[in-house]
Amino acid sequence: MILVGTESDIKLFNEDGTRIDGRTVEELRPIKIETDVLNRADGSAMIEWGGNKIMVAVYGPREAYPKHTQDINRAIVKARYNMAAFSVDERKRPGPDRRSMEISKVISEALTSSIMVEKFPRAQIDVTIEVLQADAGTRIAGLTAASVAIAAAGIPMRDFVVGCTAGKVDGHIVLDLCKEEDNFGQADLPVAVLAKSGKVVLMQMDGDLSEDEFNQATDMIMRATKRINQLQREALTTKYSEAIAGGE
Amino acid sequence: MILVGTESDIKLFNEDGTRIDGRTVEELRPIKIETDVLNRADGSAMIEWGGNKIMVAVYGPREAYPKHTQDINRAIVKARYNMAAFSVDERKRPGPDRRSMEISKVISEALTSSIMVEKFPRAQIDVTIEVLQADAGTRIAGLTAASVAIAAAGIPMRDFVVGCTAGKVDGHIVLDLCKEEDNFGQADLPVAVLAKSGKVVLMQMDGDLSEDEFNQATDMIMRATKRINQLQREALTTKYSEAIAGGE
Amino acid sequence: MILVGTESDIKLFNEDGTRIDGRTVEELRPIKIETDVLNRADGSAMIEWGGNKIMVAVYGPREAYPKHTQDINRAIVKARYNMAAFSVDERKRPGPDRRSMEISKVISEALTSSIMVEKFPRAQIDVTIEVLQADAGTRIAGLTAASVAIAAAGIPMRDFVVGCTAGKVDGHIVLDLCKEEDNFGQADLPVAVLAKSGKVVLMQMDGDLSEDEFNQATDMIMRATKRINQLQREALTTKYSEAIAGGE
Amino acid sequence: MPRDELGVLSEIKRSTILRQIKSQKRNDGRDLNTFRPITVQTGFVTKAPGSAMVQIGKTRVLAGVKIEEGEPFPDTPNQGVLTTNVELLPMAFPTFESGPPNENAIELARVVDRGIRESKMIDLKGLVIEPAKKVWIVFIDIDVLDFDGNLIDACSLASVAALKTAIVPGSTIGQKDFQLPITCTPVSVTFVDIDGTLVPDPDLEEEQVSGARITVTTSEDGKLRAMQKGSVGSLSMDQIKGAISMSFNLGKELREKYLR
Amino acid sequence: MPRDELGVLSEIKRSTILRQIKSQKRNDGRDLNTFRPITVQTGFVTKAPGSAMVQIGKTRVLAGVKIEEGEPFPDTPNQGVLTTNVELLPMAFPTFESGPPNENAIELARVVDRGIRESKMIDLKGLVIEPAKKVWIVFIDIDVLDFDGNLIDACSLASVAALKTAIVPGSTIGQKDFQLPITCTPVSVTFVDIDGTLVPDPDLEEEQVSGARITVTTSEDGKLRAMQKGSVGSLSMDQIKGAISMSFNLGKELREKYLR
Amino acid sequence: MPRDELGVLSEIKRSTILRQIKSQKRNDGRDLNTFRPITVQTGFVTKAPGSAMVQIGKTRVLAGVKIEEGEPFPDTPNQGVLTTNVELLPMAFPTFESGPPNENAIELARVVDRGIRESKMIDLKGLVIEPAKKVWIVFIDIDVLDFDGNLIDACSLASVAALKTAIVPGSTIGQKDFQLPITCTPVSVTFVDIDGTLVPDPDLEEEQVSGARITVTTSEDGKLRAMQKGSVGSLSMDQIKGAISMSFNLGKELREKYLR
Repeated sequence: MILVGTESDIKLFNEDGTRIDGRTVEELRPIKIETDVLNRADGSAMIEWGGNKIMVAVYGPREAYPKHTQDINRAIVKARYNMAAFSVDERKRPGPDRRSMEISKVISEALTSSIMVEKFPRAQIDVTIEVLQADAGTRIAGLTAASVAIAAAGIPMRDFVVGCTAGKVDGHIVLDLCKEEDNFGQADLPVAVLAKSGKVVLMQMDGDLSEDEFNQATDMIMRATKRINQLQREALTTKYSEAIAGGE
Repeated sequence: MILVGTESDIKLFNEDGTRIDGRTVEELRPIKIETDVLNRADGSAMIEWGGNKIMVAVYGPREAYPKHTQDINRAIVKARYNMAAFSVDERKRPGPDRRSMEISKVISEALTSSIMVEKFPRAQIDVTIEVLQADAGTRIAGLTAASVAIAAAGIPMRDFVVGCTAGKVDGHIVLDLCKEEDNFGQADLPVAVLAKSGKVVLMQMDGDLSEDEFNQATDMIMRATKRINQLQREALTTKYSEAIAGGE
Repeated sequence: MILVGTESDIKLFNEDGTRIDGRTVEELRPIKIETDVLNRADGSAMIEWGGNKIMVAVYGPREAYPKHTQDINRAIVKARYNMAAFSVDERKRPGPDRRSMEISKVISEALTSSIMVEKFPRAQIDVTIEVLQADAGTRIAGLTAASVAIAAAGIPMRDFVVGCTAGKVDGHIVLDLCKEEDNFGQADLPVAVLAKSGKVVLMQMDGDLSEDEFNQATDMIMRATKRINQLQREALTTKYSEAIAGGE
Repeated sequence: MPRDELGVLSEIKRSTILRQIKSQKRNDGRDLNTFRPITVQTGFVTKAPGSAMVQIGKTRVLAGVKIEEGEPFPDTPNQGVLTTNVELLPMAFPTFESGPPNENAIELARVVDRGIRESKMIDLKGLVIEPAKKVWIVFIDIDVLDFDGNLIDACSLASVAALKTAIVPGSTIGQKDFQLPITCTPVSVTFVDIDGTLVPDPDLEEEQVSGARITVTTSEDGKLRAMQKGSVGSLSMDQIKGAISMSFNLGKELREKYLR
Repeated sequence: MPRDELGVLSEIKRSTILRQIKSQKRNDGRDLNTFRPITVQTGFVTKAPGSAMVQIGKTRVLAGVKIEEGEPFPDTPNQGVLTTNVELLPMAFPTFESGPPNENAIELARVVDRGIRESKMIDLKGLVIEPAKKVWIVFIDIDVLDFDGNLIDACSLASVAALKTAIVPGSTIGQKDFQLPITCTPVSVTFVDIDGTLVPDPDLEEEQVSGARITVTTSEDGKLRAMQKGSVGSLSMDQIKGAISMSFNLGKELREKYLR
Repeated sequence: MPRDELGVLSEIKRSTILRQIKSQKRNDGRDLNTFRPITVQTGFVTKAPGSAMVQIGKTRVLAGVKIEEGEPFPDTPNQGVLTTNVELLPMAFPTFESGPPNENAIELARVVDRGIRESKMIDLKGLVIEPAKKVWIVFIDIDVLDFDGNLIDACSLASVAALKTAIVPGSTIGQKDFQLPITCTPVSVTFVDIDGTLVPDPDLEEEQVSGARITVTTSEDGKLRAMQKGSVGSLSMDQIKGAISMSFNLGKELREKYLR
């Protein structure tokens, strides 16, 4: 769906307190995680989150190449976030752009923080995140699935990385922005944490938030990540997990 | 000459059974092959075939570079087919495009099939094919000349690679398409074979052919390659060969 | 200032024998050289010459990289001349273009001629010339500053490289072209010499000059380079030198 | 570490494959002239005008079709435009690297493209909005997700399946949406030569022991539409004629099962 | 010789830095929550519509603003365009190489850009010449000349200072020159985590011993405008909240001292 | 294996060349101030509006001229456009590689271009179709086929010969074909310094033992039109003045023999 109009035309919040897609402020979109979806990769996962469909493959640890990129003390984690040409409304030219390069960098850093990289000196771990269909929140959904794929590859991790987005829409703080809220909202706050400690490994914000609003948003995110981490764990034990009703 | 008009306007076949350029269905355009046309190259050849003018240079066998491209069992053959900016009606931007990359690949594979590559482990043989003037059938003309240049470089070969094109024009199967037949015909079938065995090392087809038409076209090609191989051999012994009347 | 009009409209030479910016034919624009302007670089200099502002940094000698670029007999000098995006009237796209690649090459060659490169086999000396504001004569100003930065880095030199431009404007030979003279003049002759011997290490010319005019122009340049070399030397001893009135 | 090769097969594996072929069996136990199991799931990317996820054995690709307004080529002012691109994602194989398409990806895309273009599967003349000015551009983009041989047929099948379900978004320019005009259903069948025997739909291990490759694309009217001989090695004309006639049979089978 | 790393600190230097932090002192002797000495020189590039040379300690950057006519983006026909680019010049550090921006330069440029864009510092609606056809494009280009840590804040400060002095060259299209329409003054403050302590404005040696990084961009109306957590390592939510409140204080100080 | 160097001469060859120069002879036996044998074949590419194959000794290049409609540069609305490009084909020398032009190819193309552009050889004002909108663009493309030194003069001679025969295809836009408007005939002469002696038209071995290089382009009206000092090494002003006066003589000779 494409909304036509200017910011002011668009009502993102209904009078009954529900959102444009009918959810409550702290309701997640449906999430489904499946592991071992690919044959070649050492580990893989597919996540569906709202309309997002994202596939992740992990190769490694294997010798880092080219040699001068090797770190003698630890493995390097190279995530590559990419949007398929057909994943977005207007066809995307293949190949990396500035946005995807930045996202690849922050995802690599977030994953590195969760992996026992010191066990694999001179190695590299490749994580390919392919967005097959995009529907707001792809970086967080991709990162959340990547952590599952890494676990599925048997790579030792300190903890899961799990994320969620919150934002501001028509003055309200809401969880897990949908496409229209992402395009026409007032703030966007994607966050990823280590599941057990709740420590933040990825955070980006743009828009306009007071300190109060920031606290409200991060509280929502922290609660949501607990539920999503549950799905991550189930997907690994049962190869498949699904939460259709995202509310608590 | 540029033909203006739509497909249906253009008559490619005359009522007397001759073609737009006056040839009969199985008549080749004039072909001229000359060897040792360059000073630096280890082997070289120039072919003129109809309005095509193509120069080929061969360097090697020499150590493959970069090192990780080396094959410990055989030489790799790297052909590079390129059209000069001025070789076609509308100026071509310098540098490889998708078409030339595909042609370089199938030519490399065809030549590899003819060279005793197992005699030169870790080596590479570079074949540069520069189209100076293009007039339909450049890939086959370039490949035919390349095989001569490789022989001229003294590189041991199992056999010559020799090729010819056939196609369908106004419903008739004809040999060696000219530019207008290539642009407005119904099918195009470039083929290259090993001269002695007649085994196919390059074949591409596009358009629309029945099995019968395919057989008719390949029969013509097989007959033509015998004549063209004769020119290849003469060019090597006398440094120069020419067939002005291509018919049998 | 942008001059609008055609060549013939623009008067570059006044009736009193002065130039469009008031200078006499053999008068330099103000020049200011400062050394050690940067913290990281092994040597650095900033030159202001008319409206030009150019910063130069030198790193090295250090091991040449990648290895296959090493010369076992001498250091290689890699100068990189670059214009900042904001340095010219119309925003310049970042990255090298054909002009800057040519200038980088002739500057590298000129500097190599002045440095005792034979003392540093397998090494490389990197010289970055960044034009922060451009106002005609940037290659010569950058090269003149680069020679100072190399001295400031303590790299042994045979001699300073020092340069100046002359040109033809409304039929008159003049020294040190300003922007309008450069754009609308009839000839442009940038020259750089070794300070002591006066031997030429960079010379480019375009436009239209008789032999007599060439001799007149090079005589002016040779006289000017003596004065400019004086500024180079002062900048090194006092970290700062300035010549506001460029005439003798 | 060399990154651009697809690995080398053990001598034992190699001789097993050759021995099986001699006794008319394939590497994975199937009969000589059959494809591996195939699944085709159209509409996988619900937001794209057309899409299809295809698995052939363990090879998996996803084709997506986008259809956008644009300018025609100057020499075909009365036709829409078709472009085909394949991405060999690093996800699909340990040595695939990100970056611009290499010669393998380009050959693959061009062979797939030729089968569709030369069969005139899409009636490009039905994609003109304003002659010489505005036409519909059909973008076929294919993600290779999992690689176990025979990418040409997998990509070709996915593209044709995606196109057959594709909708032209006329409503975005104030007209009506309409089905992409389709005139026929080309199917490509790819063979490799293993020790003198041509077999269709090779898996990766078979590709590693094989010589020449040949692809034959046919349409339901009994016409050859495109061919491509690939890889080092040669084929006799008899082998090629055998491949052609087998392509008509297998093409018919695939068309009826997966491209209704 | 690896070229892409920023060097490694000696163990002694490393432990000195950690020891000092424990006793509430920084590497260079300053207090925990202070910036290094700052200078801002606007108008350095007299020929550009706006420019600022900024030094923070030994880090030096030059931002130049160019404003040119161009076309708006199709989805924002009634807005001017803003683009931000950073060049990590080989001049600035021994291992910086020339070439297209790497991921560090891109992240840097995008974080700087977001601070300016999301604060709506520039009233882009005031930059329309002819709706949907012609608008002013504001190019911010930043040369990194000398690198000693905390490039984000240096580039951000230089950009904001350059924009505040920038003139739109209306006279080139037969209108009047006018001041770039500015609505607020965003300031970014970047912290790194050294052994559990978050400190602002790290120098390079501090960056080399540190874990996670966080940048908070605020405006004078007490709003958060942009944030970016970077580098390997994690931060507790309490650390982040601390950083936010410190950012408001330091942002106010910088705004008043250097961005009047 | 280093690929970017042109090889190293043996010490014996080197000292032979130096000894011969001292006795006023060149490497290949010719006199000091003469060119190697030259052949110029115009019209080699019959389909191009202009072309010339040039051999100087064992160096061989082919220049082709294409002339197409296009837009003028905004700052020269009343002039056609000239562009010059040189391809150092891998065919021409063992260490030449394919790829975008390196700094040698770029310097070469720019020096050739300057000689043509600065002599105003082509009356660009005669190439306007519709002022500020449509002009003729003259593309000079040069293929270097065989390399044995002195590419500048070979490429320059081939370009000028090709231009002098070139036809503007006015008939493609409903006008008449016409001869490219030529006002003069620039000739470049390139010298290298071998042990203090400047000699013209060096072959590759001479280039390998030489120091500085200088190119002087002159026109028949006795004017210098372009110069380029190249390579490491220095030249005295007297040497340069000697090169200039020799360039006028040799330029006249080449012009009369090969560019009638």
